Amino acid sequence: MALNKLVADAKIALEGVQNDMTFMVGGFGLCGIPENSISEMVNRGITGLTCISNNAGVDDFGLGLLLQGKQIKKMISSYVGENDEFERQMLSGELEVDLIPQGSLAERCRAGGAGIPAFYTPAGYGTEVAEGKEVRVFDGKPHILEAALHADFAFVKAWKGDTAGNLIYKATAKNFNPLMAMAGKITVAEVEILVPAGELDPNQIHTPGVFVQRIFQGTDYQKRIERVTTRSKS
Amino acid sequence: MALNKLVADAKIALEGVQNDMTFMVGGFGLCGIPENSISEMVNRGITGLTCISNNAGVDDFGLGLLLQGKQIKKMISSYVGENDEFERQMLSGELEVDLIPQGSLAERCRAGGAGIPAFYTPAGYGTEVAEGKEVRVFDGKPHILEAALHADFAFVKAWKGDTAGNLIYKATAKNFNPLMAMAGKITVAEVEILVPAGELDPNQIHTPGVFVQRIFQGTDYQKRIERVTTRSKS
Amino acid sequence: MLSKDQIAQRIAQELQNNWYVNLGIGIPTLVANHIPEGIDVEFQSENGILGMGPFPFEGEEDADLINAGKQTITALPGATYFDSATSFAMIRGKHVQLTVLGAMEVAQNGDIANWKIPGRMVKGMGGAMDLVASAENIIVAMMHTNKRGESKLLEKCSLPLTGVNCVTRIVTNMAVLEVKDNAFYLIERAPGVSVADIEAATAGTLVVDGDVPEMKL
Amino acid sequence: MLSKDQIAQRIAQELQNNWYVNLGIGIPTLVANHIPEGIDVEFQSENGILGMGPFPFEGEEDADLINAGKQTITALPGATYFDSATSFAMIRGKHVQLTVLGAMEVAQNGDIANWKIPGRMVKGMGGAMDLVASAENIIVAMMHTNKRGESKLLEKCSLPLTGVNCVTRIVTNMAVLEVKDNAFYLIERAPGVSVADIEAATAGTLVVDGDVPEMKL
Repeated sequence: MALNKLVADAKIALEGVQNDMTFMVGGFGLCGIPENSISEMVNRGITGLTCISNNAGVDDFGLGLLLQGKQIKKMISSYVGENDEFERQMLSGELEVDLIPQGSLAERCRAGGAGIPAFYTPAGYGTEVAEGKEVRVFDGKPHILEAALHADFAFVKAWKGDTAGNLIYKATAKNFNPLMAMAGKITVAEVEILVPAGELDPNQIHTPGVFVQRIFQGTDYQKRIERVTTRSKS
Repeated sequence: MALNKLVADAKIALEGVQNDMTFMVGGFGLCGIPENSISEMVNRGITGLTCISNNAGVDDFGLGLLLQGKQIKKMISSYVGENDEFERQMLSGELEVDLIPQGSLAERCRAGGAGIPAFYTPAGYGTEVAEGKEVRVFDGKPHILEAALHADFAFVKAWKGDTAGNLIYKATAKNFNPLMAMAGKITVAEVEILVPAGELDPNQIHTPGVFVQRIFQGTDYQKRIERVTTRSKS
Repeated sequence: MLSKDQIAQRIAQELQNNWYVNLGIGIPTLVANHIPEGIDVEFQSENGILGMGPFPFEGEEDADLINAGKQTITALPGATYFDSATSFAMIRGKHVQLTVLGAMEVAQNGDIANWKIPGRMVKGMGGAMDLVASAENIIVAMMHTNKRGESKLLEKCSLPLTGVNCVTRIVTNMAVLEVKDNAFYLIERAPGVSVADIEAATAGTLVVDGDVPEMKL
Repeated sequence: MLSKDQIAQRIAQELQNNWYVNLGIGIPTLVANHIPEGIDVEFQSENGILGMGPFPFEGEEDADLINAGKQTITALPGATYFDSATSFAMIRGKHVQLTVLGAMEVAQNGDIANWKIPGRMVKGMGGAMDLVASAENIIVAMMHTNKRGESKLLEKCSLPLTGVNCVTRIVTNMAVLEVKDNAFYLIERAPGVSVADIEAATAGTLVVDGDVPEMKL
C-alpha cells in the first residue's frame, strides 16, 4: 500500500517549524511558490530564518512578506531582482545574503537530496562566488567545488498531488520545486488538486512520494503575475 | 519552430559510428534497450568498442550480440549477472571490464551530460572501486571522487517520441536511458511510437529534445523478458 | 534450521510502519510476501520503481515492468517510475529506510562481500555498493554457512568488499545477530538450533549474552 | 546609432539553423522578434522551458508560464518544461549553442560584469554566471556607453565579474565587435557611425583592420 502523507492543512503541515531553522522554498519569482506555507510562516511569527530560495518574491508577496516582518536572518538566492526591500536590507547589512549562481543553487539542492556532498562546476570561477572555494582544473578548464545544500524543512508547491505524496507540476511553475523536495529533512508539499493514491499515472510523476513527508491541499491561491506581457490579437 | 531530429531508420541514425568509439547504451538487462541500434551495430561490424551500459544483455540478445562477435573491447557496467559470455571473456582477459556501482554509473552519465566533471559519493569507499580515486571526508564520512562519463554516441530507447526529439519512457524501461541521452555527443533515440512535434504534453516529457540529435521509429521489437515470473489467478 | 522463506519471514518482523524498503535479489525478495498486519511499507527497486507489487498474473507480464532481479512485476496504486539517477538519489540521500540484501561473507566489523570471487566468479556489484554505503539500516539475509559448510560470518572478509562497517543486522537460517563493537551479538536462535550449533558455525567473534530466545515465526 | 530593437535585429543575423538559444533579460529578449527567414532556432529560458513562444494574447496569460524575466509567455508546439537542475544541465553541458545577454562592462580579455555595483545595486547573478561559464558562443547585447557617457568596453572590468575570458562577440548601438587576443576587433559600424566615433567611445584596445563595413539591417 502506498504510504499516506496527507495532512489537513498548512497549520498541521508546518508543525515543528522553529526559530533559526533553515528552509528551502520553491518557486521562481512568484511562479510556483508555496503560498499557503509562506502565509503560515508569517502567521507563526518564527524568526531568525535562513531561507534558500531562488528569489525572495516581491515586496508585498511571497517571501517578501517574511522579509517585511524581519523574520529572515539570511537569504541564499541567485537573484534579488525586483524586490526593493530585499535589496535595501542587504545593502544596509540587516540581512545576510549569500548570492550564488542559479544553476549551482539548483544543483546544490539536488545534491543535498541525492546524498552527493559536493561537485565541481565552472560557474563562478574567477568571481566573488569562488572566494574561499577549492579550484580544480578538469580538461584544461578551472572549476570550483560546490557543496550540497540541506534544509530542516522544504516547502514546495505542485499542481497535482496524491495522498502518497506524488507530485506533478505545471509548466514553468516546476522550477526549483522538485529539487528542494529532495533536500528537505521534512518536505511539505502543497497542491492545487489533491487526488487519492492510484489516480495519477505512475509514468507522469515528477516528484516521487518518497521525497515528501507531508502533503495538503492549498487554498486561496493568488498566483500573482509579476510582469503581465501580452500581444494584441490584431 | 521545434527543431527537426527525425531520420528514416537505424542505418541513417548510425551514420558516423566508427571502430574504437565509445558508446552509451540504455537499458537495464533487456528492459528498455535500443534493439534497432544494437542490430545496426552488429550489421556494421564495427569493432574495438567501449560500451557504457549497466549490463551487457544476455548471451544471445542485446549487447550480448556484440560480445559474441568480439566487437566490444571494453565494457563499463555495474552488473555482469546472467551473461555467461560476458563473464567468460572477462575472466579470460579477452574483454576489459570496468565494474562500477550502479548509482555511480547513473550519476556519472548524468554528470557527463550536465557539464559536471566530477562529484563525491560514498559508494565503493574501502573497496576495489576506490582504488586510485581521491578520498575525501565530508561530515565525518569518507567519499570517493567519481568523474563524468561521456560518449561519442548514446543509444537510447523510448516508448514515445516526437520529431523534435522529445521522449517519454514507459515504466521501468526508463532506467539509464534519460541519463545517457544527456551524455552523448550524438544521441540517437529509437521509439516505439513516433508523433509530430506538438502532440505530446510538454509537462510529460522525460527527455527534452535538446539532448537528442537523431530520432527514428524502431521496428520489429522483440522486447524479450529475462525472467518471466507470475502468480496464478486462483 | 529456517528455510529461505522463513528467513524472509523473520526479516519481515523488522519492518516498521511507513518505511520505504529496498529488497535485494534472492531471499530478500521473499520478504515482500510476509509483511505483518498493520504495517504499511513501500518497496523500491533500484531499476526505477517505488510501489512494487506482486508478480503479474500469467499472461499479464509486461516486458517494460521488471524489478532489479529482472523479474516481471506489477505496480501498486500510488507507484511511480523514475530513472536510475533519481533512484540512487533516493538511496544515497537516505530516503529509503531499510535495505535487505544477500551476502557471501560478513565480517564482525560490519564489512560485507557479495559481488566477486577473484578469478572464478564476477557478478558485479550492481546497486549493492551504493546501497550499503548509504543505507542506515542494512539487514543481511543469508545462509549461515556456504555450500562447503564454511562459516560466512568471519573475523575479516576474505573476498573483495562491497562495503565497509555497514551491516547492522544478519538473519540466517540459524540465527538473528546484531553486528556491533567488532563482534556478532546473538539475538535469537532458529527453532531447534542450539547456541552451541551457532557457535560452531560462526568463525568470527560471537557474543552470547544470557539466555538467547528462540525466534517466533 | 541603433535602437535597442535594432541591436536585437543585428544579433538575430548571427543565429544559425538548428541552434538552441538562451536569451537574457532586456535587449536579448527582443532577438526572438527578428529570426531570419529559413532559420529554425528554439529558445530556452533557464527557469524551465524549451520552445518558448511569443507573449500570450491579452486575457490568456498563465501565471504558471513565464520566462526568466518573469514575463508571461507561451509555449510553441514541441515545447518542454523541466526543473532548474535539468535546465542548467543543458546550459552547463553545452547543449545550448548560443547565449545572448546584457552587460554593464566587458573587458578586452572577454571578462564580463553584469550583476552588482558594490554598495549601490545588487541584482544578483541569476543564471548569468552559469551561462557565461559554459556557453561556447556568447554575444553581449548592450549600449556602447553607460548613462554617464562612459565606455562599457574596457581594458579591465571595474565591477565584480560575472565570468572570465568568455565573451566572444559584442553588439552595441554603435558597432559589432569581436573579442580576441586581448582586444576589441571592430567588425561593423552602425549606420551613420564613424570609426572615430567608436574609437572615442571605446576605452579598451580597439583594433581596426582595414575598411570597416556598415551593418546591414
